[in-house]
Amino acid sequence: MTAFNALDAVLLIPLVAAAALAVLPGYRLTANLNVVASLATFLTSVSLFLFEPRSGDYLLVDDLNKVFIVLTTFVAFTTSVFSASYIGHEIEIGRLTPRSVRFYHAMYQVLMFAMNLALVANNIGLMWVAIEVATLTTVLMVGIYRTHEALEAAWKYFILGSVGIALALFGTILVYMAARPVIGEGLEAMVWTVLVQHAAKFDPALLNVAFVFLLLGYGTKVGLAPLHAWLPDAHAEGPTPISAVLSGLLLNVALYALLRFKMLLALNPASIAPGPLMVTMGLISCLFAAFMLYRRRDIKRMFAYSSIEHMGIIVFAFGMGGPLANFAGLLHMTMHSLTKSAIFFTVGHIAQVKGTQKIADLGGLTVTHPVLGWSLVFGVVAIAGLPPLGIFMSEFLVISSTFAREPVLATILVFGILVALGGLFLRLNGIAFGEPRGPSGPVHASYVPMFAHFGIVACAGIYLPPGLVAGFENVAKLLG
Amino acid sequence: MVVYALFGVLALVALAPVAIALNASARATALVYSASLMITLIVGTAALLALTGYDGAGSAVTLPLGLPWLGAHFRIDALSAFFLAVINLGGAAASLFALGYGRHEEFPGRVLPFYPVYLGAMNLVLLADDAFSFLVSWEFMSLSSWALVIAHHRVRENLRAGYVYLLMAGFGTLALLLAFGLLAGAQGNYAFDAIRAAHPSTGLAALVLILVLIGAGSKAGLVPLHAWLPLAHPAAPSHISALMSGVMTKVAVYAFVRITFDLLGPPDWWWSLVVLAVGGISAVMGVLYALMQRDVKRVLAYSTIENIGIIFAALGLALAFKAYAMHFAAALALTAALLHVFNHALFKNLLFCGAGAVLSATGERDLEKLGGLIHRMPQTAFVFLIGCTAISALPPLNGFVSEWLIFQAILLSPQLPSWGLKLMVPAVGALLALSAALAGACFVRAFGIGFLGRPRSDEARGAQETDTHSLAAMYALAALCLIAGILPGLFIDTLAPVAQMLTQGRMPVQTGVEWLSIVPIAESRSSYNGLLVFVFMTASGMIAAFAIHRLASDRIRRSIAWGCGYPDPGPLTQYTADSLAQPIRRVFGTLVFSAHESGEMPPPGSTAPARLTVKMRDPVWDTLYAPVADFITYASERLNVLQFLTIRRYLTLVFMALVLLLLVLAIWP
Amino acid sequence: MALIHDLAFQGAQMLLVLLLSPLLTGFVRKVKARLLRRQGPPLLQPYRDLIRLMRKDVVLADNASWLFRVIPYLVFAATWVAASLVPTFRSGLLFSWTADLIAIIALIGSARFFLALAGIDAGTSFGGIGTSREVMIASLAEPAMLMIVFTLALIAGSTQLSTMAAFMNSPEVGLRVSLGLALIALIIVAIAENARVPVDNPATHLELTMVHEAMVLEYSGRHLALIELSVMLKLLLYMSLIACLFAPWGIAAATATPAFVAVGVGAYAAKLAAGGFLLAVFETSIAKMRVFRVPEFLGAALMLALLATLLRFVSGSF
Amino acid sequence: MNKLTFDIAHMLAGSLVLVSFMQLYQDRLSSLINIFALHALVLTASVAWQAFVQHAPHLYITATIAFVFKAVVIPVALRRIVVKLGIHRELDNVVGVGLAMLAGIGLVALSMVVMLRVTAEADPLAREDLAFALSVVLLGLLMMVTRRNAVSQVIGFMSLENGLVLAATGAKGMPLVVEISVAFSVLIAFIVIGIFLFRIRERFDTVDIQALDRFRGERQ
Repeated sequence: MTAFNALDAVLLIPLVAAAALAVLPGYRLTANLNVVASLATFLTSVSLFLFEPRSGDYLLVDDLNKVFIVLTTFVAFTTSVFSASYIGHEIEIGRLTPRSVRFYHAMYQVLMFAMNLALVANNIGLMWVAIEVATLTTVLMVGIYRTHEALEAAWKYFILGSVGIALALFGTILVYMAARPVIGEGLEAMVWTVLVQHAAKFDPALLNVAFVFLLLGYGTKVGLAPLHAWLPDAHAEGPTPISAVLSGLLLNVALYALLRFKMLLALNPASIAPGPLMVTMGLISCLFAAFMLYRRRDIKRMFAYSSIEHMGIIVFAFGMGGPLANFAGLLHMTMHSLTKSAIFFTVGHIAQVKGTQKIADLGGLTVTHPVLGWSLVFGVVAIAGLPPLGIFMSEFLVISSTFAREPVLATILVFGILVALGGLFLRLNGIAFGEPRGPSGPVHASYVPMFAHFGIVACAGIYLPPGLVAGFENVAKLLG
Repeated sequence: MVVYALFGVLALVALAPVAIALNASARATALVYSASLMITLIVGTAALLALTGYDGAGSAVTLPLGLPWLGAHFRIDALSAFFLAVINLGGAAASLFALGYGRHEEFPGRVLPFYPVYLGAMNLVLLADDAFSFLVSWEFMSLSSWALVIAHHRVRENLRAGYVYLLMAGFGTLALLLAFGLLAGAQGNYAFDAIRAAHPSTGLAALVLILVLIGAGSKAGLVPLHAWLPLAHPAAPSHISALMSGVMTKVAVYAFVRITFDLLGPPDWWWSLVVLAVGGISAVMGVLYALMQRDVKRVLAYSTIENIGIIFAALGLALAFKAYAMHFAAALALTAALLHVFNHALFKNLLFCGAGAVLSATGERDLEKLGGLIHRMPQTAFVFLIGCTAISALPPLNGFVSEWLIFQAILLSPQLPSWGLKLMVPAVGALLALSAALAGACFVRAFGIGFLGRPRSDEARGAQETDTHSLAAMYALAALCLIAGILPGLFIDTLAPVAQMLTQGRMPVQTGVEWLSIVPIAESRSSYNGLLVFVFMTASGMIAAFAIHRLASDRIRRSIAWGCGYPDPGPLTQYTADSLAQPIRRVFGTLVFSAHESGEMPPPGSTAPARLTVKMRDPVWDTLYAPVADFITYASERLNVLQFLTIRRYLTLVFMALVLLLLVLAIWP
Repeated sequence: MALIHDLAFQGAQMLLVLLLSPLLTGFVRKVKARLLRRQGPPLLQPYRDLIRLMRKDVVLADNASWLFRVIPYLVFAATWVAASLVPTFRSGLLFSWTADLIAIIALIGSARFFLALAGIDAGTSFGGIGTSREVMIASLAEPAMLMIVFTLALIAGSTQLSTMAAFMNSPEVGLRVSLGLALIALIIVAIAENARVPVDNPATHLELTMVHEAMVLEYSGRHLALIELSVMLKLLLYMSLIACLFAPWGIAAATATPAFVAVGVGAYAAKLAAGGFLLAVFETSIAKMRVFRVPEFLGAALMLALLATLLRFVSGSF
Repeated sequence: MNKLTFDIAHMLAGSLVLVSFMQLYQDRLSSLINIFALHALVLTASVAWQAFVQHAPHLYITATIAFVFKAVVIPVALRRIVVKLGIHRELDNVVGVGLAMLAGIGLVALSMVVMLRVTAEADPLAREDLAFALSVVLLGLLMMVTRRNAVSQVIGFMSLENGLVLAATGAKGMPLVVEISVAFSVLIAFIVIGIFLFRIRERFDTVDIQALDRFRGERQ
């Protein structure tokens, strides 16, 4: 397999699989096919590291997006494994029909395709299109249960997402306008690699306006407060695998887009520094989500807010910039993806076993289901940023590297993290400990994806492989 | 050396999966605790050897773990060797105790996996030689102890205790994190060597000091950051409480000493002012709180706060002396503090083990339901009494020695030139004196109500002496209390390398002094000989007993107690824990706790019982914690509205954000 | 030779305090009785009482534990050791470095700690009342005492009693504000520690008003004798302490000739007599306080002592 | 740059803003739909003019789409919905018309200020166009925010999107314009279908978004 093919394959495999899944019958077959396709995509994406692929006008592979692609395809693969057993149970209890499952699987692969496309796109227009496709796909998947709540969540997601799409497009057009006088008309003026070369000569005022629109447009997808409104409901009401994908991947993809544009702005000294804007939004998100954790009644919605909080931290880190903070941001993003998706796997199992995702109806999980209960404890410990797990390392770097520069901002962030810790553990106490509540039937699902994620997160807390570190450091330098 | 210690930690951590695999059977209990015992003993002994043979360099190792470009640095120097010895001694004692006590554990599956990990994490904190490894181990220590605190999670109070504990632990860790962030600078020089080499500016160092005081102080239980401690320490199984109170607080002291004395460079004089004040207040507040408690384990937990206060006051003195380059006096104060660290580890472990023995014998922690245990559990009572005597700073036991040294250090402080210290030190001296006296009262109460008198409940009436393992652990600790009390010179000399390392001064060599006295400064100035006091007291007591029994009478008759003419009243008419503390509550409690008593007297002729209600408020909780909790509740309630907006209103938010950002652009220069 | 000499003096001191203390108590009682125009018991009555008590059977409460039987010896031992380390007629005691003033205070504290436990052991409410009041009094008296020690130690530059006495005897001392404050505080503390009027009344047997006597209510026979003896020793100890610190005149130096030693003994006797007399006069001229007035009384001592210490810290000339 | 071409483009873009304002003060759904059709017509003209000026034939496709889809199909469909649901006479302003107009003026001023900071290097036609496009976008958003009824919100969204198309066509030589306009048409079709027969009507009695609020998560 040559390198260029690998790049194509990352896009083609999901597309072909989506087509196949749309027509094949039987949920077992389709679920397995889904897993196989995801695995194949993942393996292909790993091969991107082995062969240096050639970048064209439309597709691009560099250090930055390699990290994202591998992460995305890996989580997509583990989620597909989880999804296979999860969906099976959903059919058994009649929440989903075979038809909607077929639709679900096809959409799953379309989503993979869209996200991969967004990541490898070397064209800001193409990237925009890909992210929008990903958004629309998830809208459909969120509404798949067709309950009142699910439809409402999907509708809200759809409307807010559409506005976000529009804003992002306007920003994209403005970037083109800024680039055109320098680069000239046509496709060239939308190609990343070209844009980056000439960014210093762009009209700064235009770039500023563009960035505002892009920040709000893609920020809606990232889930930054106050643009976050779709996120908690979409997470809570959709199927759990989709919650995992949303939190673990889609937010990252939108963030990736934001980072690309941030790099562009950073290269133009006359434009406003994107840092302060991102830092502000990051802090607002982190604080806001931290407070929102306290009064949650739905376990999935709670973790959705936790995603907002972490996205806030990540955006804060990237906004602060500098090699340490950028490294921390990348690490945090990776760890958050792995941890949060694993938490959603756990929560999915819990919700299936207990037949509810209301926190009030859950209790004493470590007694009735020790594996699930302790996994949840582990997940919350990890997501709350306690050592020796991965997120601690990134939070350590974010806070310690920014406190010397911006003590007030770092203090606010610390406050947010602490409030969030309080909120998460307040609810965890009720769910995992105390008097057991609810049924205590056996779990019919695969623990493998959950354990795999938690294993990686645990290892990363104390040991990062040098290759990964070198990659992250490169990217951190790129991000300036 | 450090490698062996790391292997010890690894072995401890590796016990956790073993415990899980053995599925908490009786065999697992025996295995985990005996293995922990062995490992802690070995590591502790090794650390002791490293301390006595300390050559000024220590041993270090860097592992390719942790932060990738930094690696995990581990190092043993005099300071960490001393604390390693203390911690592993405490760990060994707790493990030995748990060999017996752990058999009564209702949920071994929730204790066994975490126990060795907790021990390992504490060791790791002491070994860490860079900020990241330090914080990882530090927070990991909190986390594993949190799991132990909520081992009995079905009791609501325990869950709440664990929650408050975890929050405060997170708070402390973040404070330390910020401190290290400042020390390491934006470049992220996290290795302790690099931090030591970079001298922070005065203002920065001051901020670091405050942060460290918050971070380490919250773990140590300094007032007003102590709120979690009396909740969490008693909630855990007793051998864990012993570790948390006796040992983990020492890890916090270590953190403080490591950063302020070692990493932060030369101190400013006013730092000591802060530390002294916090220490003195903690000492008095801690013991006053302790006097008001009924739960014996909470009494012990609050008493930990008192002792930590004493330690910090001594550390504050050492800082003051160090700031004025009075190396000798600094060494004296630091040695006093470290000796108290060691002593407190001994007797607090002992007392918590005793409380655990009582708990497993009676199922009660409430003093008001105990009583008369000295008859049913004479050996436990004996060792508990030794612990009480030691913690009350009474000669010839060890608690007195360290307090005596602290007082000697205070007496050196008029030479300090600064006016602030001239006023602060005597005030702190008075607070320490007050706390010492109140501690005596507190432990008269704890021992007297718990072990003496007549049983106040059926459980206390039916108590049985505890098992041999537990007794062995407690006897060992009691013996150490005595040895440290009568041969303090030995321990002071052992501490000399630590003092030398941190203050560039040391106390005179004690082992050569005649009759094994200790002479901190000069013989004409002050000296103390615990051995002779012990010998004299024993001898005169024996002589008196012998003489009286031989020459006068040795007959005994038993009779009912003199009830001033009333017929034998029930055991409930005895003085209770509350009533025993009533005079002190009247004297201090009205001021500190706004204690308020109201009596309800039935009319004459009525047979209804009279009722006395005591209302007390916790000033620290009311002024510091409750407002924060209220604010978070309030804020989350207010913000929660944002979950229930209509789509249009969410769009309005987006719209506003857009307009706002455009406005920013419009007015951007 | 010198060692034997010193050892002999140390032994003499130990015996002296033991033998003299009942006499002091007897003297105080006698003076008090005379002041009240009573005949009063003979001076040697305390000795007789002690011997009689020792010969009697011990009547133990049913619930008394082994600790209850050990405590009299512990209390006695601690008090005796403490008393024998305070210079009386000759400074430079052989074992004076065993325990400095702080340690002596702590030894007395040990005695009180155990006595307070004894009060609870029998399981009656009267013992409890005594214990609870005693610990309250101690919680104020002890810090006050420590502050006094601080003041004196800062003046003398030592906590070693021999050195302190020697310093106080030297012309360097002079009249100092802090010394005066410390003396007043020390007297208050001594009154409280020895359970004298107005804090406590050693002669009362009305349960609700007593403190010390309530704690030892259950003791009888030889146990009671030891306790009584300890009380007498403690009174002597405090008198000696005040004498040695504030009236160190006539105390023979370690190298003194026998003649000076004789002078020292004489001076010591005179000082004790004066002290006993003053105590008796004070006690007869004042009424006992309510229990909850005691903290204020002792608080005053604490404040005075703290003030004295502060003054010393601030300037060496106070 | 021909003066006349500039003026005509300017005039067309300006009239799009004007029509946006007209939309703002419509308080009945049926008239709002009519005005929107006008909005789409002006856009069509503008796009066609750009196609002519820039010699970019593919922009004619965009113009056709704008005309067929937005000026004819969607208004007709919306009218049918409105009639079917019997809400064509309903008033649904959240804030008063005056206030909305004032806000609209403010927004236009804001977009002018923001865009005029663009340095002179940018070609003036594009610059003016951009300022107008931004105004249209902001006014569309304002409309979405100040209307309660789903139909008027859709119209707000569509006028927002018209602003985007105006900007995209104004950007000389921008690739993918046609694709984007197609994509957006699909998006809007989704929304309309959603309202018309898909789930909203199936599940909810009215298209008023407030009715949806009953099913917000977490409220028991």
